[in-house]
Amino acid sequence: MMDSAAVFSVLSRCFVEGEQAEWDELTAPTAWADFLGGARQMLQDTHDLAERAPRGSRRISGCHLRDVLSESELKALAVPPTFAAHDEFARTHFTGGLPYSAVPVESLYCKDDDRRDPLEPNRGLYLGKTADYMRDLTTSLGLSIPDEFRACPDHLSLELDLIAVLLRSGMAAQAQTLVVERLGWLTDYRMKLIGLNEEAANFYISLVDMLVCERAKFTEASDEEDERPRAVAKR
Amino acid sequence: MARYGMLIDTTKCIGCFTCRTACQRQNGLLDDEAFIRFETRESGKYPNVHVETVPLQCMHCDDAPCAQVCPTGAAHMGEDGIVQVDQDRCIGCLYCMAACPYQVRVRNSKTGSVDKCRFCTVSAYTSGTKMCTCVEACLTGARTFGDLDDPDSEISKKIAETGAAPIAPGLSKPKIYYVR
Amino acid sequence: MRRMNVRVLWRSDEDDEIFTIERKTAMSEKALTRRSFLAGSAGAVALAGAAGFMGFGAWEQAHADSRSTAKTVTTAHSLCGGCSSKCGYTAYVSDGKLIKQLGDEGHPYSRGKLCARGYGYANIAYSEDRLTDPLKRNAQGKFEKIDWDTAISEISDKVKSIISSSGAKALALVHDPRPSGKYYGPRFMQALGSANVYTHGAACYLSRTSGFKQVVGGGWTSDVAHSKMTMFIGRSYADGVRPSQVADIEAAHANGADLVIVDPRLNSTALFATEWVPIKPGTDLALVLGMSNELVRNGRYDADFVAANVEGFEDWKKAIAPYTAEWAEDVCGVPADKIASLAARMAAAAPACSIEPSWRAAFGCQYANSGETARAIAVFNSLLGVWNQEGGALFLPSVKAGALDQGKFPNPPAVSEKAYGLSDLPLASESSALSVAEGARTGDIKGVFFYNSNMVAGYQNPTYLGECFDKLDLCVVIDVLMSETAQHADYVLPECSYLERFELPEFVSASTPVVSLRDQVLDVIHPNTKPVDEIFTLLANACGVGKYFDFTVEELADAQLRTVGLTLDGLRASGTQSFPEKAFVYGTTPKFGTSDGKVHFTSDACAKAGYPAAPIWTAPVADGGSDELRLIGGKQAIHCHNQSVDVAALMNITKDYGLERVWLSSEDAAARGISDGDTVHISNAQSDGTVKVHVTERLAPGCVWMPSHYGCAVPEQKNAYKVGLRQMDFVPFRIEPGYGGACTQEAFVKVEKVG
Amino acid sequence: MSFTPIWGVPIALYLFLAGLGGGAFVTAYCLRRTAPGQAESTRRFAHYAAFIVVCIGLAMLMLDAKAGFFHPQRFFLLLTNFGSWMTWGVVFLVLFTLADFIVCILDLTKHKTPEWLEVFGVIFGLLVAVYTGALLATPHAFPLWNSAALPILFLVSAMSTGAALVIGFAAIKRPEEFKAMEWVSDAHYWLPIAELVLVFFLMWVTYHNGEAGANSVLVLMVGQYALAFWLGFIIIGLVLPLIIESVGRFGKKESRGMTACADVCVIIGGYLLRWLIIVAALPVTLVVPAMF
Repeated sequence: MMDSAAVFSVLSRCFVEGEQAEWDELTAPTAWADFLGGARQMLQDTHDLAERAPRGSRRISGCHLRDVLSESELKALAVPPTFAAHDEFARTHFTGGLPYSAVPVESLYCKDDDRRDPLEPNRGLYLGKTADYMRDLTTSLGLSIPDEFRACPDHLSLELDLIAVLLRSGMAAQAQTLVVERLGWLTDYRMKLIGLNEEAANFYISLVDMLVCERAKFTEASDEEDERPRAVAKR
Repeated sequence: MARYGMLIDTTKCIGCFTCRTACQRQNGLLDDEAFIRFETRESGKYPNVHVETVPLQCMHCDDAPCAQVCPTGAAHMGEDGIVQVDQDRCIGCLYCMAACPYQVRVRNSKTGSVDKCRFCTVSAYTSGTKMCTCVEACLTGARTFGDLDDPDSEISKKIAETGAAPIAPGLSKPKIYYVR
Repeated sequence: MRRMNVRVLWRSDEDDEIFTIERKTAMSEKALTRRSFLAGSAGAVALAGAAGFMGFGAWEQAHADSRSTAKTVTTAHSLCGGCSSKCGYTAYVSDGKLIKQLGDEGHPYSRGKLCARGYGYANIAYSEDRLTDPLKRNAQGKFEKIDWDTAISEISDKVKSIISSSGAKALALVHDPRPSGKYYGPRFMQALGSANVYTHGAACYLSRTSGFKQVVGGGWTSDVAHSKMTMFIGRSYADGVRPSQVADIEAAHANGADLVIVDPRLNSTALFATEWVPIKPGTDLALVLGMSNELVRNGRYDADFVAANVEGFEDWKKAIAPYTAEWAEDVCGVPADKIASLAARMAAAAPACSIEPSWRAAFGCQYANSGETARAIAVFNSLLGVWNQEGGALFLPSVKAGALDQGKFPNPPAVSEKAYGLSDLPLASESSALSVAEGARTGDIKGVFFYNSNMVAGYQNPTYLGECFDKLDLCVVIDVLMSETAQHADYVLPECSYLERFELPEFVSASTPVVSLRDQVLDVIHPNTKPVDEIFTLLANACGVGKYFDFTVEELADAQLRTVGLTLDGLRASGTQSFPEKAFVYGTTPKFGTSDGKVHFTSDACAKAGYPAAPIWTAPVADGGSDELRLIGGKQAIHCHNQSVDVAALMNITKDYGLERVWLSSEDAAARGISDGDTVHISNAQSDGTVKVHVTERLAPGCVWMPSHYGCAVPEQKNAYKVGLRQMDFVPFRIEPGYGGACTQEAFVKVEKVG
Repeated sequence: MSFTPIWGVPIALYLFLAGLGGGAFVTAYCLRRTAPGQAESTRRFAHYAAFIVVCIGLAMLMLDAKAGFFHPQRFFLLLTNFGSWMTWGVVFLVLFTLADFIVCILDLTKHKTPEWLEVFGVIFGLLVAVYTGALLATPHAFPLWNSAALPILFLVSAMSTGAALVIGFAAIKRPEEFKAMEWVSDAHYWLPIAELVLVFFLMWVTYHNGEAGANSVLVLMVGQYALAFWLGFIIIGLVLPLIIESVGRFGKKESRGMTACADVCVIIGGYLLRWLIIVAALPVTLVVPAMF
């Protein structure tokens, strides 16, 4: 059974064009079943992402895959696309400039940020504030943005990858902060994927729904007690 | 204490919108956020037609109607006679937009707060650093900026020379004078 | 299955010895899930890094504070990409974002100012709609991303197969010249052995320049600032904005110059004009003939100049005898006494006067008589002996880079034949891109490269052009955004925006000629986009002609500059360098660019091409029904054709002020029961559409004016899609005989109120 | 160049509901005076309705003030500039809602509300109703708003809609108490007439108050909003209730159903009045904006 970090790593591989070997390895029947198991377990996990349940952690309503995803999405999730199908989808939708482009980059979708930064170009433009944030955050953590993501440090794959890295480095509370703060735009992106009205998109929509559901678990929690994640980290 | 104002010579305004985009670049504004609006007036009958384009922006009125009605004190008369809007106090009730006789305040589509021309060119005027403000970017030099209290300033002399007057009488005490 | 778990014992900093115990498991896929984009195979953050974490709120606060303190601001001299003027300016960049732009004083076109497009268009760099990867049209006709190597190799294979099957003459390049593009594109074609290089001229200036070439050898620049009188036929300095021209006309107005606008529409330059002469569209030739007739009849022309420099004066004089002011009045609608007065005032102001050469407006490519109109205008100016006189019409000097060392920069062998289709256009000063469309339709042309050119949308009728290019074996488009032309392409290669590329030095003709530089302002944003020099170098290498491209663009630039006594670093520092020794001097009678250095009032070439030897009346071809209006177009100061319409900062101005509305004269509107702000239906055999209308006194009856930027049919350009109508949709395909112009205003439309 | 109104439905609803709440509370007090002890449940309903309605209005205001919506703490800054009607409006609203809340609690716990508390509530109810008009009347950029008639018109409309709400409730739910409400019904009969006069007066004055004023009136009477103005506001909002009331009063049979229906029309008319005044107003600008 995969733990949360691995689940996020697998998810981060699904929103970018990859190599055949790697994709086949990911979607091999055993590995994929392992991933689904890990994902289901993560979603139902009623504790914070932090491995060690902090004292007196409240019951958070876990959500089950069944009540989150529609029938067609569940079916799409069960059988991951072949590499050819994924490659085709990535090469038509994860590239910019086309009517059916659906580039998963937060700057293009981030909705209202509450304060206007005088120098920040407007929504719908690359390298928005969230891109600057991800760039500064990765460098301050001693990590580096690969060159092919130069235009989009806030690409969904990088955000998910960073969450996985933080989980693996025992920084679960920070990972949770990222899930809450950096995945808010996925509802907007989900509408974009649905707008493609393509059968192949269901797989990616179901992955996005999984993330939205995971985030929803923490947003209700974190709304009540704003200080919680930082409290854990300070320990 | 200076009292800054501006003179706009509409006989030189060709309606090319350069001031609007230069202001957006200089102040990092949103694409749909324009601190300058334009009114075009056609008069006369074909073929004797007279065309006039009038740029309008915050007049930084001495008796700022916007500051009078702003409940949170966000819109207030700052130093040197420049009306400012404190973005951290504004709740976006838009009352100042209703009060402004010249309709030159805009609501920021992202934050919901209201903003307007900030006479940002004052720092170019005082410090001499070149900026792409409406005054400096205008292709025909239709704008003159300066201290109205200083009789020797270029703007004071020009106002005296041309008899420039506010765009419409009796609405408020604006600090932008028009030559038409 | 053992759960792989990472246990962290987090101790206080003093004794932080235990960090990570990680259970190694045999399963390779576990290793895969450990590998990360960010942290490489380690898959984790080093302990030291852990403290660096900061939530978005905290970062924003820290970021905002750091933003207010003086951030590192870099500056670079570059050339604006807003239109083809390429004004020199200085860009101020902080944290990868353009925060300020100031025109360079030394540049002859900007003179310290930029226009609205200069500031607004710069946002294209971050646009969501930009192409980010090379694209190939797949079997289902949809575009999909491919990597550069595959794209270049597949394109070069097609090129080689076309060359082997039908020769290099079956290849063509259409480009809108930019500093690097106008070197690398043509050089690539010449290296392949093809002479088929075309610019956007056919839809811009071709008829005008060709007409001038027949009479005085080429175009000129009117010395408006020092003129006593200048006549603008269709050209509007306040709509097709170039900062230096706006400054000149303002200076002329201040000096009390007599500035006359001849235009069916009272354009934005009305502000500086002393008089508006509304005219029936397509009949400017008649006005010029009427005025010329007045000059000759009253003997008010510079007889000495004519005697010394003009060939064929007598034949011309006989030929224009019947074209009196009265005749002209019936044709162009300008009263005879007005024509007489204009001629008299011009004569009185001579030689400090001229008819402005215009650019696209009125006779660049608009009508079937544009070439002849250009000839008549050149003749009129010659009559008044204004050439190189102060306030008259100047042939300004320019400087060219010298020959380069053939070892390092070997020139490909010259190609003997002429560009495809040029032989059918004997009077054209350069090849007409419309020949490419004909060639594609007939199959003579099999492969076309488009660089920085949206031919399908703007050069002539989009539907017709689209059908022609669908027949091509290979269609490659190199651009920053998807465009109507790219929709017909097999391959789309993404170029980085003008802010992200270094381009070759641009030699600019002016009273004191200069050379200016487009230096790189921003780092390349999308890693998979390349500047034009790299693209054509890749293509050349793949097509086996790499030896003509074995240098970097900086090396080439430096070499070019050294031939004129400058260096790249020197020009980078100053942005613009002038050549005072080559400055223009008034009064020197120019050596005309005609075959014999003389001014030709009559032209054998024109006679051979079926036109009258002397430029007398030739009517426009299109004719409309009783209730139809001629469709004329024009520019607006905030757009550059259809290049800038997807930039939100500029398109919002259009939406705020309804600039996409068509103009209708109050007389025509009343006749159709249309009032200001109504929605009207515009239709003819080619196309139809609805748009809002602006009823105005600023337009002569008998025509409807449509701004020529709108009607974008490319869904990718979200801001521009479906805003307004496109003039070219209504124009039937036609090539101006002999000259090659696109006849963009030979169309009539019906205008009806909707609902 | 057409003009897009500054405010929209949320603020129109806010002004209408604030007035409605004030009016209902005042009607409740009038019942206390004119029909002591005979309409207690109607009075209770009026208090609860007033509270709910004003709260909805406040929610609308908070929703529309987007920058405040993002930073709720900024709403406390509203009490900074006492030169602004909006600051006073907040004061009146807070005090009125407080008073109404206490009265509701007393009603719920079956206590007798002291008269001074109700009078306190009535005063601030009236002030809330007048403030909504004064808020618009202060800025002189919009001739349609900038007239003395507006605050009074909004006050009358508030009382009329408030009374209509209470009477309508009684007519349907409390027939026996409805009979005891003679005075209030009579007063309610004259309010729409007063409104008609005031509207006519406002239109007349604004029409002669500069181009923008004339255009605002024309936009209302013959332009874009003509249908909403004549059919919605004048006929349904004012004339129809008058006819029904007159038939009921001077005719033979007094049917409660008809009265309730008239009251609903008055309420609709009240909302349309606020909405029309907000969206139809055109600013004083240089160039006459396109009229239709």
